[in-house]
Amino acid sequence: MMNIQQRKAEAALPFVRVVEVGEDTTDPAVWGRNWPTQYDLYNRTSLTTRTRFGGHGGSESMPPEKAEKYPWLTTIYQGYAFAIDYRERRGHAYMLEDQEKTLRQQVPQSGSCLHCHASVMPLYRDLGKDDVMAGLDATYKLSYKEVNEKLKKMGHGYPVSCVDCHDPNTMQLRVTRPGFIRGISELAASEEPVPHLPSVELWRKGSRKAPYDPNKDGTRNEMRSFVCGQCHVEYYCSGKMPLTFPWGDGLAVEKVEKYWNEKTFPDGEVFYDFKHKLTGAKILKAQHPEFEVWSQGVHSRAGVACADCHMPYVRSGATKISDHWVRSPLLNINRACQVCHSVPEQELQGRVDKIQDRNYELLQNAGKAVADLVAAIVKAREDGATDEQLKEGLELQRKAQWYLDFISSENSMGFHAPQESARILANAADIARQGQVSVLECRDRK
Amino acid sequence: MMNIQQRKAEAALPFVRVVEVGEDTTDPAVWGRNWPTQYDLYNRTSLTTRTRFGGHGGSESMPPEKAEKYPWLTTIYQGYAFAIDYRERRGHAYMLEDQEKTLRQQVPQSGSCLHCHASVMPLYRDLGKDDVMAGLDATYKLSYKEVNEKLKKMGHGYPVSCVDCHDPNTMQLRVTRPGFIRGISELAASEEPVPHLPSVELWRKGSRKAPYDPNKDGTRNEMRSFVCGQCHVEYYCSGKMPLTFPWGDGLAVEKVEKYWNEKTFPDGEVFYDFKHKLTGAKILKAQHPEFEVWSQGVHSRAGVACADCHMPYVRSGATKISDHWVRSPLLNINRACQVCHSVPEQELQGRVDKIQDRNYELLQNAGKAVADLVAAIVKAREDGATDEQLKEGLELQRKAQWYLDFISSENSMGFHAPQESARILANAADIARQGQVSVLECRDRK
Amino acid sequence: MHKLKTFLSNPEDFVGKRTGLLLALLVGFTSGLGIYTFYYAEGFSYMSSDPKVCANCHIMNLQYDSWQKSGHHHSAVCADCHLPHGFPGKYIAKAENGYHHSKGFTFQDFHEPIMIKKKNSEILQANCVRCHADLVAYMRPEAGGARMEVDCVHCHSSVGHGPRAGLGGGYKINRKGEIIP
Ligand code: HEC
Ligand code: HEC
Ligand code: HEC
Ligand code: HEC
Ligand code: HEC
Ligand code: HEC
Ligand code: HEC
Ligand code: HEC
Ligand code: HEC
Ligand code: HEC
Ligand code: HEC
Ligand code: HEC
Ligand code: HEC
Ligand code: HEC
Ligand SMILES: [Ca+2]
Ligand SMILES: [Ca+2]
Repeated sequence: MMNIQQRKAEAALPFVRVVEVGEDTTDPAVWGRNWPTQYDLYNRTSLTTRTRFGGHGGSESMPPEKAEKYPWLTTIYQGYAFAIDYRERRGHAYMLEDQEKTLRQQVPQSGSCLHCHASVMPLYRDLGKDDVMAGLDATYKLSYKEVNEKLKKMGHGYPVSCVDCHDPNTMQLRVTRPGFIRGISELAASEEPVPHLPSVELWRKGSRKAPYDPNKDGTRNEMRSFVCGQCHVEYYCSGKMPLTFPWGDGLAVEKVEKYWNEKTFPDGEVFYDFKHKLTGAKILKAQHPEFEVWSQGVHSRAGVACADCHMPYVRSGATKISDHWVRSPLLNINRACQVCHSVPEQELQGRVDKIQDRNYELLQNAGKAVADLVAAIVKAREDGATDEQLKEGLELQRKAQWYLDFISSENSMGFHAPQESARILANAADIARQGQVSVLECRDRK
Repeated sequence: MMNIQQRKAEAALPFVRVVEVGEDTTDPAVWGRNWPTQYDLYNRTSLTTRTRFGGHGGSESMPPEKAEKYPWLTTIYQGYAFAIDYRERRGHAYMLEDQEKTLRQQVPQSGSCLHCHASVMPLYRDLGKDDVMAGLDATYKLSYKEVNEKLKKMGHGYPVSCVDCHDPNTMQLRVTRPGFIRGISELAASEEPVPHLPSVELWRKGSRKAPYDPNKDGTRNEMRSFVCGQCHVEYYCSGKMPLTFPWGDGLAVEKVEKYWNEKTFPDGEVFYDFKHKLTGAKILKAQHPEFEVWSQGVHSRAGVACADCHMPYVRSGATKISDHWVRSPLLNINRACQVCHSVPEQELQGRVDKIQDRNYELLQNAGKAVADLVAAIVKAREDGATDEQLKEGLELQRKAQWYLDFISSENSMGFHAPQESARILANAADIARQGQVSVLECRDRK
Repeated sequence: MHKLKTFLSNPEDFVGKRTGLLLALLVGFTSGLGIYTFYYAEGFSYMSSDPKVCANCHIMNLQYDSWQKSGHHHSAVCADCHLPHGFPGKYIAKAENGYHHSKGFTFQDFHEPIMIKKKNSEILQANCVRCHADLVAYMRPEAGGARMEVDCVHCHSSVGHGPRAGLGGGYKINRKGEIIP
């Protein structure tokens, strides 16, 4: 069998380190001198791309408002900054700029927002005196503007950068974000089955003395999804408590809902994101749960990682490297899908189209149902219904809207877990319509 | 230890024809003399099997009433024979017996019922003077009892038999059932895309002079599903018109609905299966659309046939033969699934469990929604609502119940097409709840 | 006989691992049963690299047929992918596998479809890397050492034997619908 020495010799490194990079090297251009191809590809996230539901217009313009295609979004977000401005996403190159420019900033945003929009680790070390957890926790009460300025003054005003996913000494993948590290260790500590994360199942069988640590316990394959799970997840990020990834009961939509329902703010009030301006319901807001939804699909169970599809290998001279042009895999079906699925490109596109068409239909149906519920509550209030009479209707709005938003804010139009996304949207519509019935029956209630 | 020698010998000689079999040889025991292994396996369909949602109790007892698990079935079938007796299915060995014994026979059933429950081709040739289409069409006005007696007198009182799927001369697969032959040629003549049926797409590119003929045009792989599609399909089978497979507009639930909605009885009345006893709605009844639902899933698109999962190859000595013990593939995961999915059995079972759990949840939700709609209509009628006021509610009942029944009567608990089944159930519940709202709003309607 | 069967199927339960292997060799190749199997299944040629040797067992036909149609038909034979490169690993693995195969073939008690076991999939991985070292150099830990954890077959599962789906794999069927073994 091959021994380690032999292997070391074989692994002739295909690159030369011409500059040293370290934990504070957030500028990707510096890393680019050692790894020019990855850097070139990384830079392409600024280019224009287009698919039916994904891609973006590059630097030409801000992406379109989501409400153009989904008018009910304006209704359901009434009373929240997302009703002001909520756009389709763009490539990684724009993450900092888009966050600065969003009109949601008209309502003061929290300093924790930067967790996922900039190369923020040096700042956390600074704020937390080398304890990154403390560093993150120092930001939620600060204003976005203040933290953003400090970051830039320190020279780290970059979108997600090499150092956020790579150990500068070994180039191995690693996660850096405190939110993820806390979230995943809470998930591990729960009893929720996670067949797609074998290292968590393994950790559970051990002594459990040290909390689950993705950087120590995660497999290489899991890391290829964990690095994305640092940001592409549901979260709470505002001024009332520190940034939270709600995974303590599991990743399924009902488990996350349970987590929020059992959470209280430091002042003891039951958790909610905002009070609906038209109905008064206390609403939960879901954000881009790609990691959570992917976790429910058959790809994750088969060990297929985010990077497999969104950063597939490409030939570069005599070697192959990961495509750092993170983007829709549909722009790249041959590399992103065909290594595993040896069927024609057109057929794969056809399968995705079917999945996305069905999801789009259900999404619009569920959106209409929730909007109808809001309208019904508004009308009942006009007709003099009391809070007591509307109690059930308001609870059903919170629930239905949560399910709707979970898939509406997820970014694969159902692809990451087709049946689960359909199930969630089915429940959203069913519950919203039950709400309508409950509101109509108000009149018969005491 | 003669194992290896024995196996080398076996490999050379797959079978010997010791008796002649012909078109009128319906007794499987005769075929069994030539192909004893297939026959032995075929006979096992009488054995007891059990999975979470499939299998059956063998000869011990009639299978349980479906309404035990799905109480809303009794509500939605009010006014139809299915409300009297509707059980879980059993193995092929019981098909004729179960049809004879069902209490639905209290309401006189049509002679066409035998199309899918017995080895009926010699009878059709007899009734139609060698034209099998005419033979089938002669049966719908006759009573079940009459046709059943004639069949038995002719000596063909067997459940589905070898001759129904095999050409007795070549043993090649072939379809015999007029219902299927008509249905599939109407489907071919339509413009509905059928990416899972390449031979149909090919036929469409030809002259189209002769109708699509599965026995001539079908690929060998398609035949491995077509033989099942002779029976595991949605149909009309009663006394008002000949047995019909409703595929002229496509196989998707909406396309079949369109077909029925545009169909009229010979007397000009718009098609329906029964009038709901409690509400008066004119209802469509869906039956076991396994072929149609499979057609919407990714397995069919990948060319995976019914026989791949339900009749996987088993090794018999040195040769491989098809397992004629047609049954749930979950009893047989290694042969039914692992040839394609090289993951542990437990993991495959886990994936199926997830799919079926989700489907079961949505099924029960949709069932409750339709039952609630029925209750709402009944109550509104009690409160004096007019037909005019209830018009929309009744239309929505017909529609919602159709979607519900399509999946409720499908036999894989969502597995054959997980996302599509979820979509259909989502629409069932949404539409039923909209019906409820419409009925409640009656009072405001003129 | 029962005891012997238990022992054969799990010799490590009776003795230490290393002795287990030696014993396995002994039992597999020198007992009357073993010799018979070994001889009849043309066991001596098992020690060569000719793919026909593997296909000598009809059990291996599927893999043999599918390999002949695969992209590697001209670049690699069974042994290149499935046996360790170099002495003495090659022969230890052959003996150990030989034992499993003979036993499986004789008792017909192996899992069907045949699924590769952990040890053999590690050998396989090492062989992919051996031939494609330059191409995959970037994928390997800079520090060297540990086994690559992303298996090549995670993406390239079809390289040796083509895609899995189909009519039960590479079996041929004649116009009469009969399966040709
Ligand atoms: C099996 C392949 C696959 C895997 C694994 C996968 N995705 Fe995707 N993803 C897709 C496809 C296909 C789309 C739809 C793209 C489109 O509509 O253009 C998509 C869409 C997205 C989008 C929106 C893209 C756009 O252009 O707007 C994001 C963001 C995303 N995925 C993130 C993730 C993350 C994070 C993970 C892991 C937790 C992941 N994906 C895992 C295939 C995959
Ligand atoms: C846990 C990670 C995370 C946090 C915390 C986070 N974001 Fe994002 N943000 C993302 C991801 C991932 C996307 C891209 C996916 C999408 O748009 O749905 C995104 C997209 C955006 C966009 C572009 C699309 C849009 O919504 O118009 C804006 C603007 C934005 N975020 C602003 C903010 C603000 C303001 C905050 C703080 C309240 C914040 N983000 C907090 C991860 C995060
Ligand atoms: C969002 C996360 C992320 C960022 C940011 C990122 N990478 Fe990577 N990188 C990955 C992933 C995932 C892999 C594949 C790792 C694996 O499994 O081998 C990878 C692999 C690499 C490799 C190993 C060879 C290869 O291409 O597979 C190099 C070198 C590399 N990245 C350099 C860079 C450089 C330089 C930057 C900044 C310009 C960068 N990375 C930014 C996620 C990232
Ligand atoms: C530090 C946070 C962060 C990390 C880590 C991260 N993303 Fe993103 N991602 C974002 C944000 C924020 C956006 C939206 C940017 C915008 O709209 O301006 C985004 C956008 C995207 C898009 C949409 C691109 C497009 O063309 O429309 C895809 C796809 C995507 N990310 C996938 C991934 C994958 C895969 C990984 C891991 C390999 C990953 N992301 C890691 C924050 C992150
Ligand atoms: C996560 C998926 C993935 C894994 C794991 C993977 N590959 Fe690949 N491989 C690819 C993709 C995608 C391509 C196509 C690249 C292209 O065409 O630009 C490829 C191409 C190749 C090629 C052909 C290059 C050519 O076109 O000539 C070889 C050889 C190869 N890989 C070997 C390996 C070996 C050996 C391993 C294990 C060490 C491995 N791969 C692991 C995805 C993968
Ligand atoms: C690393 C391997 C891999 C990659 C890359 C991959 N898949 Fe898959 N895909 C699988 C596996 C494994 C399954 C599960 C079924 C199975 O075991 O064959 C699957 C299932 C599917 C399914 C059916 C399940 C479902 O969720 O609907 C579709 C459709 C699909 N893949 C499309 C794609 C597309 C499109 C891409 C590229 C964007 C892609 N896959 C990339 C391995 C992969
Ligand atoms: C990819 C595998 C696969 C294919 C292809 C497939 N099925 Fe199934 N089928 C299943 C599974 C899994 C179940 C669920 C069995 C259970 O719950 O025990 C099932 C259930 C059934 C059942 C109910 C079985 C029982 O035990 O009650 C019937 C009837 C059926 N399928 C018929 C068909 C027909 C007809 C076709 C082709 C049109 C088909 N199937 C194609 C896998 C498949
Ligand atoms: C001539 C009609 C006919 C044909 C052809 C037919 N079936 Fe059936 N099948 C039935 C009937 C009727 C039943 C229910 C019998 C009962 O409940 O007594 C049934 C039951 C089944 C069941 C349930 C068995 C159980 O264990 O519960 C499965 C699975 C099944 N069929 C699959 C298939 C497959 C796969 C094919 C094609 C290879 C096929 N059938 C061909 C009529 C047919
Ligand atoms: C187009 C084919 C077809 C026709 C026509 C047909 N059946 Fe069936 N029947 C099946 C299949 C397939 C099953 C098994 C699947 C199931 O039970 O859902 C079945 C199951 C049954 C069963 C057992 C389960 C139950 O429903 O209690 C009975 C009884 C039955 N049929 C009676 C009848 C009667 C009476 C008629 C005539 C009105 C009829 N069948 C017409 C195909 C058919
Ligand atoms: C419901 C349909 C159906 C019935 C009834 C049926 N078969 Fe088959 N049979 C098949 C299918 C499907 C195959 C696979 C053919 C292929 O792959 O081309 C098959 C294959 C065969 C073969 C070829 C070798 C093999 O096993 O794959 C023989 C011989 C055979 N059947 C004999 C019989 C005998 C004898 C009977 C009656 C006891 C019978 N069959 C009843 C569907 C059926
Ligand atoms: C003849 C090959 C074949 C057989 C047999 C087969 N599958 Fe599949 N399966 C596939 C293919 C092909 C896909 C589509 C994804 C892909 O291209 O890899 C798939 C997809 C899946 C998926 C994801 C798609 C979905 O619809 O959810 C599951 C789960 C699955 N198979 C389970 C099973 C189970 C369980 C069985 C046995 C009852 C089975 N398969 C039998 C080839 C097969
Ligand atoms: C004596 C008959 C016979 C011969 C000769 C034979 N095999 Fe096998 N092989 C088997 C049997 C039986 C199995 C299944 C054993 C099991 O799963 O335990 C098997 C399993 C395998 C496996 C997967 C199982 C594992 O343990 O990982 C591989 C790989 C394999 N054989 C390769 C080969 C190669 C390469 C050759 C030629 C050098 C070969 N075989 C020669 C009978 C044979
Ligand atoms: C180019 C490399 C390569 C060659 C050459 C090759 N194989 Fe394989 N073999 C593979 C791969 C890859 C697998 C699948 C491993 C997995 O799924 O983890 C495999 C799996 C197997 C298995 C186990 C079955 C399974 O699906 O897990 C057997 C048995 C086998 N091969 C025998 C052979 C025989 C016999 C030959 C020569 C005729 C051969 N192989 C040639 C790469 C190869
Ligand atoms: C004995 C040396 C050898 C071994 C072992 C080997 N390969 Fe190759 N491989 C080659 C050669 C030579 C080529 C180029 C063949 C050609 O261009 O036709 C090749 C081509 C490839 C290709 C591109 C063509 C294709 O078939 O898709 C891939 C991918 C690949 N190998 C992956 C693998 C993987 C994965 C393994 C291990 C399971 C492996 N190889 C084992 C020598 C080998
Ligand atoms: Ca949230
Ligand atoms: Ca019907």
